[in-house]
Amino acid sequence: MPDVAPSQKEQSMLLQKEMISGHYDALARAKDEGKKVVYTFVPGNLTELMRSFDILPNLPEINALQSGMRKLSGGYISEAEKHGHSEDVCTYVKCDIGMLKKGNIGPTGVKLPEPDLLLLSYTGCFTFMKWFELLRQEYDCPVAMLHIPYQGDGKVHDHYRGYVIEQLETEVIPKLEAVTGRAFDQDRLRASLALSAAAEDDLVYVLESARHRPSPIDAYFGGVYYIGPIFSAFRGTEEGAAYYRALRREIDQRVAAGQGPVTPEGELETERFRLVIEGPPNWTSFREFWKMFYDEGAVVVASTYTKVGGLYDRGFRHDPDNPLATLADYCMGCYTNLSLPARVDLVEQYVRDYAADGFLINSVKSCNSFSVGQLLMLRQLEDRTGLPGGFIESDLVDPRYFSAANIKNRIESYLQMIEQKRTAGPAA
Amino acid sequence: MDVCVGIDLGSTTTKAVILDSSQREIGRGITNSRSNYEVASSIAREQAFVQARFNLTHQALSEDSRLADLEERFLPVLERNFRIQHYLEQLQRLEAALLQAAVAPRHRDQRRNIEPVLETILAAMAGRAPALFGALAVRKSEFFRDLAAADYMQLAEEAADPKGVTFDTLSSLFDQAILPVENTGGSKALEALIDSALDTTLVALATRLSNDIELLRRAVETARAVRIDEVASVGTGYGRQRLPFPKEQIRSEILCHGLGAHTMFPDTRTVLDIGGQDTKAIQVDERGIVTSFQMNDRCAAGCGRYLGYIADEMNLGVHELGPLAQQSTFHVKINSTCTVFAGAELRERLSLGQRREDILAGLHRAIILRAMSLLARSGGISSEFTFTGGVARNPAAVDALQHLVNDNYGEQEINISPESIFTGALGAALFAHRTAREAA
Amino acid sequence: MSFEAKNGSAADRLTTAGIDVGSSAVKVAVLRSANESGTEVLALRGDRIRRRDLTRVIDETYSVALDEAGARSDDVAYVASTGEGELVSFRTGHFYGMTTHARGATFLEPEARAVLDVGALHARAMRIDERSKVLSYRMTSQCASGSGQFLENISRYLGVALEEVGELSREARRPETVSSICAVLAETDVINMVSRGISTPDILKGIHQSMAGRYIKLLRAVGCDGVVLLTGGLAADSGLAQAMREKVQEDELAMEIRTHGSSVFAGALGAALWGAFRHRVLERRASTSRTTGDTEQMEALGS
Amino acid sequence: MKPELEKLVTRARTLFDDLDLEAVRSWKNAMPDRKAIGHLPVWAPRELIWAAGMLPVSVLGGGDRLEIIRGDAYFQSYICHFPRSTVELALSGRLDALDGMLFPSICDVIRNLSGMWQMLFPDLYVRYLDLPQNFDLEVGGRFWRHELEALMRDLEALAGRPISEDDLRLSIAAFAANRHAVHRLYQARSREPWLFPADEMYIVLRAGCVLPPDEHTELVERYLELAPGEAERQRQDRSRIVVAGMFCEQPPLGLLLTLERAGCFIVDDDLFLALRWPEIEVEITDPPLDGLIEAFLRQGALSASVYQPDGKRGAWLVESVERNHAEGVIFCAPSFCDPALLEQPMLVAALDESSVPHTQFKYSEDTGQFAAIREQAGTFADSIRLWGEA
Ligand SMILES: Nc1ncnc2c1ncn2[C@@H]1O[C@H](COP(=O)(O)OP(=O)(O)O)[C@@H](O)[C@H]1O
Ligand SMILES: Nc1ncnc2c1ncn2[C@@H]1O[C@H](COP(=O)(O)OP(=O)(O)O)[C@@H](O)[C@H]1O
Ligand code: SF4
Ligand code: SF4
Ligand code: SF4
Repeated sequence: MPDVAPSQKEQSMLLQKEMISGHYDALARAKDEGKKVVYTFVPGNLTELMRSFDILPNLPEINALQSGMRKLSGGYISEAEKHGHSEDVCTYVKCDIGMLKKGNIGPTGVKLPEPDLLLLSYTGCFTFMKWFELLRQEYDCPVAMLHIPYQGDGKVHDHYRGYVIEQLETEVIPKLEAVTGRAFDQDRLRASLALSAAAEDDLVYVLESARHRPSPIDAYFGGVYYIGPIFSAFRGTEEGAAYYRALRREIDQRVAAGQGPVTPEGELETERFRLVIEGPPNWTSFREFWKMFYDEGAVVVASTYTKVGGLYDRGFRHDPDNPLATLADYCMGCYTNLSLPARVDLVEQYVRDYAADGFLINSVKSCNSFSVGQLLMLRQLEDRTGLPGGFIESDLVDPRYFSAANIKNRIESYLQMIEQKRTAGPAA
Repeated sequence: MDVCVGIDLGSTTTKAVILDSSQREIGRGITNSRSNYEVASSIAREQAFVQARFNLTHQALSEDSRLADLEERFLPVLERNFRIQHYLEQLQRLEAALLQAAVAPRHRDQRRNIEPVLETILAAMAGRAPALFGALAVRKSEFFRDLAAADYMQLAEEAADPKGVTFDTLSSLFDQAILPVENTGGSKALEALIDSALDTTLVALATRLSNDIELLRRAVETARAVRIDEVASVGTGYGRQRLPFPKEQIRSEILCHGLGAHTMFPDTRTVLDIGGQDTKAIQVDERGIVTSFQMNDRCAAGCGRYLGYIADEMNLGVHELGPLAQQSTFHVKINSTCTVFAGAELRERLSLGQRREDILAGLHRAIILRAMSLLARSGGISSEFTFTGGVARNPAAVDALQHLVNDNYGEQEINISPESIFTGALGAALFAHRTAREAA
Repeated sequence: MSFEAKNGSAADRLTTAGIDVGSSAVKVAVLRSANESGTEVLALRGDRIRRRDLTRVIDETYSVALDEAGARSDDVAYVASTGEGELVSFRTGHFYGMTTHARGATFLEPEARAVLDVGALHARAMRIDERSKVLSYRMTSQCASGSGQFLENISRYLGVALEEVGELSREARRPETVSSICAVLAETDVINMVSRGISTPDILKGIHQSMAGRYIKLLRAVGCDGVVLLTGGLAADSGLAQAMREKVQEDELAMEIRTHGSSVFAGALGAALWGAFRHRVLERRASTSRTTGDTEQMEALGS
Repeated sequence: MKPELEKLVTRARTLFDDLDLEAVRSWKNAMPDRKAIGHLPVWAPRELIWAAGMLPVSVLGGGDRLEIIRGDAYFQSYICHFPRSTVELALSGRLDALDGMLFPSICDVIRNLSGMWQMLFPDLYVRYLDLPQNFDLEVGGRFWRHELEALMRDLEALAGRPISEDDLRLSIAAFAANRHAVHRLYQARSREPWLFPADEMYIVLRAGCVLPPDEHTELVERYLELAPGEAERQRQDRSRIVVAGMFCEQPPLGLLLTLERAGCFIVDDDLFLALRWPEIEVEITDPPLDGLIEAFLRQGALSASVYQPDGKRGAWLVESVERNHAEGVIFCAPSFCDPALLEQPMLVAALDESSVPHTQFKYSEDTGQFAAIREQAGTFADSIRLWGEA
């Protein structure tokens, strides 16, 4: 959103942009500089551990969403489908494979290096597993598999933690050592974890600023920018920590000035609706999608998508004192690893904490992990909060599944419904 | 007098409702014109205004005690004459359009043969018109397209010659010609037709009503002279994005359907609306305010168009489908999810010797099953339950719904109004009324 | 097409018929094939079903085709059905649609290495070899978006005859993109366009482009390059072919889209050709030894 | 059909058509306090349930015989059909005979379904069963032991009695015998597929989902004896194919019939993995639980839901083609089934490498129109037969 924001805002945005392009440049140079590259996923990523080995992470999901925003995903997806990938499956996978088939040029236009290792820390979704099985076939490189038990009954049991730690010790760390030729350095890991915790504090502060009226941030459309660094390659880095410090300062200023969130068309003047959103956004028409909200004065005050790469606002922080156990807990605590009842609880809590007027579910075709059960969530939340729920359907990066007219119609109807309810006053 | 107008631009039909200042409905109109939203709205609106005129006339006559007993003899005849003339006028336009279509180069060889065939068919159609609108006639449809198509196709099949002017040629000419006919209107033509219908009627009744005829004429003319002022209008429906209305005069169709249903049946809590291309399940509170909704709008399967398609396939009017399906005795499960494939499945099953009525019943059930899912998705069914939209006019759909509702939610009455196709338009008119009141 | 002797020597002069029963039209081909000297097309006949009784349409079309071929039904050695051919009660055997379209395509266009068959409800892309073997295929199913029926609805809506669609589309200047190609919902899209004053050619072209994109995708999905023959009813739509050629050029694909005057009959032709092939195989077998396996094969392949 | 076989097939058919689980109800009613535990595909430790004196019931959806009314309300159109019919079955009371429900981890659908179950049926015993994806006997083994022991404790509590080592040993043996019988049937069919029509064999096997293991073993063995006695089951010239992708949502019977009518013989498939997996013998060890744990970690026939450390799925499929002298593979997966569809490209690559012809299409359990499938399967069979030798 570089074209719009006032100066303070611009600073963190610019900073983020710089960091990201810097990272892609580093990836491009990696092979020349003898650095190792590991592909891994956002939910349950072990960035601190990788960084402690001086490994550069590359995140296919981020590449896919970037391709979506840059309108390249459609072509990539057809490319993958041409190679026999089904129309029905997750479009992140197809976008990634299509990009690979078309030369593996990353979002900033530089070629991505091949992986030295695929770190399959597969949290919250089975597709990840197949995704890297597919990539292994393409790259013929080693895979480190980290099985993260699902919180089926809403709890993290001790033996889950033990299991993850053992896998870190016997599967992940040895493979990282083998790839880099270095020994595991626990102190470096600890230092990095401490930086994570600081950034996490600041991030939570920023997300929670949405409790103000008007909310100084949009916790969904804006939120996806705020989580960028910490969900990708920058958790546990100095750069990352600095970014969140700067962001926090900016938000403080907005709060002090009583300002609303910044949109691509400038600051939102009047906050008419406060919403909680569950589900990922659509990337191919991100701006258009967002506009449907801010045009009506709707601000998202909390979202679950901004918790897929780590759920921090319920108290979890990376703990330098228990390095492996904290990584295990982090992985198991990511949003899509929560049981469905726990997800309902969380959204309900958000609705209350952030004094929302309603909640909306964006159900994406790609992602069974998110989508299965959302209609029951809707019912349960309506019952529990007494607020109207909205339901729209789109996809992550498949432009064929964004029907602007339909979605707009639904959003408008939904907001008019909140409005109608509000103007009619309390039930007679 | 001041009136408010609501227009529901549906996907298959456009409806207009006019309310007077005390929220009484005084006119409504419907058209299946779909060429253009502007035209469709104005046709529906014009029809509604014509009806409003008839209503005002009716009112004037019944208020005058001297005329009260004439009204019964006079008004229906007037209306019938109006309709016949309207129909004949449309037939003329159809004929012109057909002859023009026949000029196309691909008919070059046959053109000289086509023209007389068309003329014969149209003459026969015109001959049938009075019967079509006779006092006791049951018409297949309110739309010119359907009425004309039924006669035309039948006559065309008789007139067709596989070696000369084929049925194929004749039917494709009709497809082409019908469009301009149903897509014109919105002029003052209808008002003029009323005049001429009035003359015809008065002439016809002159001998029988000789004494009162002047009285009658004056009363009618007074009623026709009443100024009707449209003070507010609201549009809704599928096409509302493109409605010829400014944004503030547009309401979501969900809200309009909720409010409309609430007005028709004040205790409504759940509304099912099955229209031409979408199905909506709406929950409303005791004030008619929508609390939750679900809609199905990506794929035409399971909506009114589906039935329209099937009716076309079977050469029937949509009106006839339901009654036919009600005669079913055997449960057929329809597999196709796609509207178009359902047409193919229908043919396939017919050719395998299954009975029409059984297949039809299966198709109706298939639609209602989809609606049931949507209802379940929107929060189930609470009493009272109201069924609206064009498909609510279809008795087999209603039966299937009743059956499934009872099975799944316990015995429950379903509110159905024969006028429920106007629910959305009514809701829109009510919103218009509010706007007018707020402005005042 | 004139022929002197009606019953030549049965062994090498063989009259066979192919009946392609589609969901919107019945197509019949009558062939005479001679072992060495190639095959001669005696008659090609098609009729739209148009809500009429299907068995009647089949019977009529077949008998008109026989008349045209100057043949009697007894002269026909093998009646091969394809498509929904179960309804052809007098068939000798049945062949699957892709098998027949592939065969028909190589007959009409020997260089064809891929076939795109678009009919009333379906579209399928096949990659074939020079022996008409289907190497891979993709088809649409369950959803009639972008099919012939879709185009038919649109053209009816626009008030143009199907036969005019192609030509009009090629007159387009500023094609308008359509978002939905649901055979039913697209009507609404078209209403929008009409009400926005978009011209008929521009609408049709937009639709053709959208269909072309879809079909090219199907073709790419089967990995085809080289000559593609369009078959099925939509092969008669020059606007679609044109849009596909443009798409091929735009995407710089190694495909060449061709049509043939008799493309619509590819299925019927293919069936008749396979009929001749089977008839010879079976006769040869009958004259040597008969085993259960052979009748079974006939069965499995045929009915 | 001879009366004896007819009787057997009728019985299997009745069990297959029995959406209300009457068979389970009557098993429960035969003795006081009997309980039954349902589990979803692909695989569950049925041995433990049986050892606790409870009946393991494999819930495989509602097929094409169930009208979905409430089930659809919970699932968007792009989710496979299986959970809809399963929810429908449950909400309509048809699964009331089950005293608990296990959700093995095979995909995100079933995973989230376990949470839906917790919310929809708060009083029922519901457990998500995370299968280990780490196959190290120590690491994965320890986790698996924890999970199975926890499950055992739950089952004991439900059954109201402890599971003794002997119970477990007997149960393991009963299922081993059942797997053995099922295996022999597969082998016999692979040798002479015309003797075992696909739809008939399907229902005979499917009976194992609701019958006690011994009873089902007997049924399968009897079928194995009787089916070859049918005189009209003659060798036919059809293409021998392996079907892959049907491991979870089940195809309608009409689909299996269609494949055969279009000129194919199915000689191997991945239906009923619950009855066949792990293919590796479960050894009777001391303590017996060890055998179960190890067998899983060294699994044989693999499903797409389990991580493949060394990408053997393709190789396994090629091997099945060779072992069964198949001429081609049909991937026939449920629409929107992520595990099956995501791995298809890997399998295709392996087949291409070995020049095995293949084709693919999708179905859903309530697919009712087979025209397109017949077309595709027929064309595939034609092309194998007409040009196969060349
Ligand atoms: N008299 C009737 N009998 C049966 N069905 C009817 C009748 N009139 C309309 N319909 C059905 O209603 C549908 C149109 O419903 P409507 O509510 O007007 O839809 P929309 O608002 O989307 O245009 C038609 O497709 C047709 O199936
Ligand atoms: N001249 C034409 N231009 C465009 N489309 C045509 C033309 N002739 C036929 N069609 C289309 O072809 C379709 C029929 O194709 P066909 O292959 O015969 O289908 P099927 O075999 O399914 O009946 C019809 O739906 C029609 O839309
Ligand atoms: S299914 Fe969902 S969580 Fe899994 S890879 Fe796709 S988008 Fe990510
Ligand atoms: S399935 Fe049929 S009705 Fe649905 S989108 Fe496709 S063509 Fe349209
Ligand atoms: S059919 Fe596939 S996606 Fe659906 S529940 Fe089964 S394994 Fe999961």
